[in-house]
Amino acid sequence: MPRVNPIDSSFFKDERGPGDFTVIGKTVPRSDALGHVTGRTQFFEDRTFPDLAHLKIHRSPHHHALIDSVDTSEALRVPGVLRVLTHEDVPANWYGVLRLIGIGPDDEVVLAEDRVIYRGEPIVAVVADSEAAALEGASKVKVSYTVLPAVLDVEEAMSPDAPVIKKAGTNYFVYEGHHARRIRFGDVEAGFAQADHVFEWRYSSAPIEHAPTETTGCIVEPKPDGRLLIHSNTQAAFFTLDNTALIINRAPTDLQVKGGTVGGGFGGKVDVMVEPLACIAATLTNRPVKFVYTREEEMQVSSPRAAERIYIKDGVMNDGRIVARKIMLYVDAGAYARHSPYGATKAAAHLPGPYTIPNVYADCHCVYTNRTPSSAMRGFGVTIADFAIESQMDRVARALGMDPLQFRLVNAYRDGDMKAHRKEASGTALIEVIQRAAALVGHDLPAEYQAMSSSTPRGAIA
Amino acid sequence: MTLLHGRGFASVNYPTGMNLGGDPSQALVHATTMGGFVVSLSSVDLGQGLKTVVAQCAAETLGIPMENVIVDTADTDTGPHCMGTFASRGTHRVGNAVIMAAREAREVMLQVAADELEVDAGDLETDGTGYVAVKGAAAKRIHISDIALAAHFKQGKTISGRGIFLKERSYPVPETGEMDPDSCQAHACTVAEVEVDDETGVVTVLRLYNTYEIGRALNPAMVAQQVEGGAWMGVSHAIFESTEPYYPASREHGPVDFSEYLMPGPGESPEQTSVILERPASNGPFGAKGIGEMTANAPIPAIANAIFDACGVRLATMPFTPESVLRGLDALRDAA
Amino acid sequence: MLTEVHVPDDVDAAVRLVSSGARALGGGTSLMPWLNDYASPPTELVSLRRAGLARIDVAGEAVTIGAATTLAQVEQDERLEILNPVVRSIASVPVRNLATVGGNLFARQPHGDLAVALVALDARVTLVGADGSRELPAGDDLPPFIVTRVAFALPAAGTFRYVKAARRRWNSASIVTVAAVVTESDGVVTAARVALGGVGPRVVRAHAVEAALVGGPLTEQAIGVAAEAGRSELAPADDAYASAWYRARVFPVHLRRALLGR
Amino acid sequence: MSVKIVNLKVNGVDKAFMARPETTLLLALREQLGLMGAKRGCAQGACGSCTVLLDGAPVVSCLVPAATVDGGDVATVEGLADGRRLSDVQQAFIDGFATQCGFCTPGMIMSAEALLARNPDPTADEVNEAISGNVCRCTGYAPIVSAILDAAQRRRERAEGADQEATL
Repeated sequence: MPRVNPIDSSFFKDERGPGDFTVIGKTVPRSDALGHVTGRTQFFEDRTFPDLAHLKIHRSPHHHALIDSVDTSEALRVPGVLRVLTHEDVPANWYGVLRLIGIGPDDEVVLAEDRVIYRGEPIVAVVADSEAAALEGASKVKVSYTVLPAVLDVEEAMSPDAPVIKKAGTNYFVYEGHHARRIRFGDVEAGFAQADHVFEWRYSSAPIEHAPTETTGCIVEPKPDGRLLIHSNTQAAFFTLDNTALIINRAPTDLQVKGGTVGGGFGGKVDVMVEPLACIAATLTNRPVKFVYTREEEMQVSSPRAAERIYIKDGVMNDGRIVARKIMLYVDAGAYARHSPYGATKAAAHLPGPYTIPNVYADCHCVYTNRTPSSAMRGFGVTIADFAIESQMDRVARALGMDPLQFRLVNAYRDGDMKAHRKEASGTALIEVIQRAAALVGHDLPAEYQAMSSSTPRGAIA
Repeated sequence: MTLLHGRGFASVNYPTGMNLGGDPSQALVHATTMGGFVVSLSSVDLGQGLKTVVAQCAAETLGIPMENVIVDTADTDTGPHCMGTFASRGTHRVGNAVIMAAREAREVMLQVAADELEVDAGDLETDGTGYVAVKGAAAKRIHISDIALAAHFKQGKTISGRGIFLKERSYPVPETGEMDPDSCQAHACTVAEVEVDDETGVVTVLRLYNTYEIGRALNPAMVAQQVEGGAWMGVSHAIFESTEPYYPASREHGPVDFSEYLMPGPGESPEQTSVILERPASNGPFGAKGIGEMTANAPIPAIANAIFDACGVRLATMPFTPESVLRGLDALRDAA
Repeated sequence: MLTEVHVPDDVDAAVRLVSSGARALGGGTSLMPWLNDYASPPTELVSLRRAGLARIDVAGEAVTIGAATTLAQVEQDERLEILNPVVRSIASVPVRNLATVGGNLFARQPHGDLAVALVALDARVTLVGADGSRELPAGDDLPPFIVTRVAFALPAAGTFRYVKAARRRWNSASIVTVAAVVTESDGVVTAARVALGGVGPRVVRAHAVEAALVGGPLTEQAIGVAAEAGRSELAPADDAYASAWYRARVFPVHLRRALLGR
Repeated sequence: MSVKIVNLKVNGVDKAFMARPETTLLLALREQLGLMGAKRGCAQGACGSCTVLLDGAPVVSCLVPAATVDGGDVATVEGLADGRRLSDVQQAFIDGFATQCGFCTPGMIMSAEALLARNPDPTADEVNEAISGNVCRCTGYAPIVSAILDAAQRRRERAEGADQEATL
């Protein structure tokens, strides 16, 4: 029997309506479950081709280095190796996935040119008859380097003394002339001045891997009409198609992406990492080509959830009202932007959390370091911010001697409140989920807290 | 050895969709000869159940049984554009697009039925079992397979519909950050109960209690999957996971496989108790909001706060390893 | 790159192949992950699967386990009850059905928990090379010969202790593994053999701990003193599971939990 | 480099194929025999997505050189259903919503089948141990454990039913 959580229909009764649906709201069986349990669900790799070629990558062992020379002659002599690809084989080697929505600059290379800026950065692709030959070939590529100092700390990277690792000239993404995505709402310094207490703490996290059970990959199949059919586990079919077309300089109509069945994504299959090289290899060899990450590549080279460092400074009144919150947030984007500039903006829009605070100041920095580029992951921009905000809420409540749920309820946002990014709140329900969770664990709330409601304006009598 | 117990709280909200580029998804619906309805998409199912939930949206809107809905997705030659599956947007965007397409197809279906029954289309209703009937006169009815056959071979009509949902682009104001990135917000409050081994610093998450407000539970069992599976990931993030165990001081010892990359196994799954609230979103499909991502979020600070409650150690760096807990306990003992 | 997989039917053939440069393959759980995903020099494998080395003999107290016996076979053999918690603390069911007793002797720390137990049990390892067979104590550096069997005497009831502290309840490498055979008489420890895993590049035979324990009662205080004495024998390292600091810090805790059961 | 002919009984049917030295049992099943149920999630023996039964015991097939199991008996997820009738474990996974992305499912089900063949009435903790080598990133495991316990009960009820039929 399925595990189903009860729906408490006593909340928002009027808004929920009669709910007289036929199939909506019903536990309908999953349409994909039969295929899953019988092993018949077809994932991208679940197809064979008699002449399938395999692609493997030679990667940088250094965090930051100049490439002095690349010698692929020995790799080409490995039996079964068909081609090696260098940056010269990539028609538009510089790219950025967000250029599809007009966000630049194109800061990343498909294959390294004169330098590498993270350990694991791809330099040469080797295409071979067998996976073993491709691995062997990739190991035979000889690259000589001049190693450069690496920057591995976000705040050090922001300092004027740090070596600049990016072509654009700054170790941070520039938001319309600013060094960070800003939130400016009210007057945060006036808020601190007015506050009975000021608290400031620091929070941080390390990078986290999506760890899908199926690694990132694709098989590109040349079709009789000259088009390329991309069997992919991308999370975004057209996003992959359009970005791939731009990188390989082919008409988008030359490409077809098929997928839709993915062995776990969690945001890790939104970057366009395997399709362009597999397309180039398939074109040059006129054979189907598979490029799938090994588990180590998935763990250490595919983009993780960004590490973040967050400083939160709160001005709080004795009655528990937070009157000012200042947040300095650093997203460790690693070596390339990918989706991180977007994630930092998402963080900015989320601040100061689900609370109504009249004075908010935030700088959300997207910082480059010499580590694996981070990118999208389940809730990025928000997950780590929530860790920081909700830890802060607990600490402030304890410092004030207040009940942690009552402290949240005092500050909870409600319909009609203006958020820090100047969007009026609507459809809010923070108060209700707190009330219901309190009831779930027998945590008593005083009557006036139980009477609060998200749809009742702040200060009004419930 | 003492096992210390603590309880921690966290309450969060989470945006449905994140639009900085214009955020569309499209759907096409058409009837086959015998009354199957094909929903054509290019959307991707990552395992969260998108294929199932869009079939529900189509069946509900068309007023036909689930069995008559065929979802054909993720082929860029046959499915119209979808931005992708991320940002908790799938159910909301694709669901809305499917509803719009299904409404248009439904209108044609009812008109064809009306012509066959020689009544006014406005007087017709669907019964969800496959019939279109005259309101108040259920005996006067026609099956959708007969409607589809009539459309194909007699009336020369395509029973079809086009749908798109677009959240228009929002440009943040650089100076202030003013923007309108999301479509709605879902909410959650998690209570975590933990046990801390005061000699080893090992944290065991015993129980999680969750309340989620999600707009509308389109498929309650799949809601439970998201809540429960996401909470497990939150526990995993909180006490286990990192690709760089010595971040940021050292880039060494990065785990390379599932042996080294630690996550809770089946023996470490906390008990979970959850309750769902529904405050339908005005712009959501049947009021639904997206919760695919947020379910990992609240457990993390709830666990941090529970650890403090249990043993007085404030962990401000993720993950909360046995070492970080034990160093905190040692510091408290040294200070005592 | 793999160039050949031999599956000889007897040990002699396997020995000849290994002598000519092939690598012995037990369950493959250490070697195959490497060969699958990484470039390697031309490699011939000699699988021991059919070489007749997968049997368990128990005669009175004398236990002999063929090197190709899987950990799952050990787990399911009721005569080897004392090793049941040891093998069940290693990896997972579908790995234990492949991994062998002989292979575990070569596992790199912080893996190889059975080897830790075998050192505590004073097991003897029999190896065969081109110039004949030889016997070495478990825990010694093993030459690249074929291990054919391990042998030990079952300890007296209640004298064998085992604790593996790991990051997860099942299927995790070791933080600290303690295996010991402790004999007491009239409330005094008369003999102790203590082996440790997870705290060095190889299994540690904790002589200093043993020396500190013998001659006194097995109390919390005595174990604390023994743990302190044992610190110098540890050489833990940082890895993905835990830091060297953490391993050394919790070693006394797990030593006590192993020896006292609490 | 040598290529060997390997014979296996797969889901009760005799099969033969050519194995290169690097051909693992997993790759043989997938690429030579077209059985795509077992998945390659890591090729390191650490995810369990490739779990199949070899001579009745669950193994990570990615670590088994195919040439070493010549003459062996292999059971994969494709062989569980009897025509359209699913095994109790398969049916319990569907009914219990124990799948999300589905990538771990075949390996998880084979571990469960092996457990129930050995232990028809496992405790939840025995189930935990039995599937501790099968990584699931979606579900949080609890629905999977529930489904396996449910399947065990279905199997026991079926066995009792068969006993009753036999005595009638």
